[in-house]
Amino acid sequence: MIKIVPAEFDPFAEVQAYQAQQAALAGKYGATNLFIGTMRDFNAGDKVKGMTLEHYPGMTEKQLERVVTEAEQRWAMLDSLVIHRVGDVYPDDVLVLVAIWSVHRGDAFDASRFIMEELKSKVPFWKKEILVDDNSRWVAKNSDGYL
Amino acid sequence: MIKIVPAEFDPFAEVQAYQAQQAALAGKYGATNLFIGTMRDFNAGDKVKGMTLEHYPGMTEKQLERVVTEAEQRWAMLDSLVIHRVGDVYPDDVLVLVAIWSVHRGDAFDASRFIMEELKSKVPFWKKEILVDDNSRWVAKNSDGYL
Amino acid sequence: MAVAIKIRYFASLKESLGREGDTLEFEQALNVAEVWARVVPAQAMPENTLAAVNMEYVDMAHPVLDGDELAFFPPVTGG
Amino acid sequence: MAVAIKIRYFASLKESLGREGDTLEFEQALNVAEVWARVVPAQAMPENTLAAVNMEYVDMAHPVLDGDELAFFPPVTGG
Repeated sequence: MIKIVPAEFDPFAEVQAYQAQQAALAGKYGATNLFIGTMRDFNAGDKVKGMTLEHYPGMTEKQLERVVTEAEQRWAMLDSLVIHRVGDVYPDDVLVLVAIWSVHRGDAFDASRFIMEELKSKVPFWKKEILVDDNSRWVAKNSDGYL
Repeated sequence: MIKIVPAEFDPFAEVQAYQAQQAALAGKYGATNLFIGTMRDFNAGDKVKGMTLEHYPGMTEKQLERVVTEAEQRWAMLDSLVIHRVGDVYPDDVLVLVAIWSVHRGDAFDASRFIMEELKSKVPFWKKEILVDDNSRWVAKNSDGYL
Repeated sequence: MAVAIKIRYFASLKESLGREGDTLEFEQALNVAEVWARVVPAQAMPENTLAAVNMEYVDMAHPVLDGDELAFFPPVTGG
Repeated sequence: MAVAIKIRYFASLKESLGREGDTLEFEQALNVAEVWARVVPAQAMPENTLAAVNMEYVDMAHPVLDGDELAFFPPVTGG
């Protein structure tokens, strides 16, 4: 399942609730990997007090679906849950959750990482940071998560 | 923190509680990775109804500490929580949790996977499976999580 | 035969252009780069600009057809 | 001078030997493999057996000293 949410969310509660609803998963998954991206109070050497996450409604969902489908084709995933926050966010807010259920651990690790890298490089979201002096700036580019 | 626990535990509640206590983490971590290993109701083609997890008290903790310290030396980790279950377990019970907090995602992914592989190959735990016909068997060897 | 398309801008591009989008009607066939030259004639397309037609990534030579939604935006920075 | 050590067995090894451990006193220096031969004389050490002295992994040629805790166990299968 893919969700774009405009308000704060608790990634642990989301995963618990989702998992509890998937009766078909019970007893079948040996591995679950959760990646959670959280807003820091600093970036590129500056203190950051807030951020606005813009997206392209329609295209964002379409591209996220494509990324998850590609992961499903490459790894033996039983299920997945991807949630991304949009709108105004503050330090310590969760920005993204990627959860994967699989029989074996290698698939959960690989698929989580693949989805995060694809999301960061191809899915239309843009971050504008508000610094403590109230100046704001667009984040220019995401770094490569393998470096 | 490392814990060996003889009773069922909720990995999400554990991570939430641990994270809430680590005041120094707030605003500093951008990435959290949780790997959760859960007991399946099948293995090697057979239905499994339960399992006993044996360990070597003292050595198990010592070797787990060594693994986490080695991960800390190799990656920029802010914090970690590793919990492993021992004793009698049943399908859907959580067997292991590895949670890593870091500034950037690459470190959280790499350190989680490293700790899981080291734990599976070097930390003294042994699984004895109880099949549905009440026969039991020791698991001979863990598979490589990269394959 | 006239072709009508909708153009959208996002993030820093939207801010620097001061608008969320444009509409354009034209007669002869145009590709993505040519549409930019028509709707933003005063400014060269910033390096690294990405383009999507109907919410799928395309390159700058991709032809634009009647009814298309063409979007221009900077590198994505989600996650 | 007599040397006294404690030997522990785990998992399938404990089950097949039918005991959790042994104690051994000896005069001349022994290594890990030689201790096995003394305490389990009827059975060759199973392939893949691991050994630890004082909770650190050692190889079979590792010398065993007075007061050591020596453990034998099969490949680990946790996680």
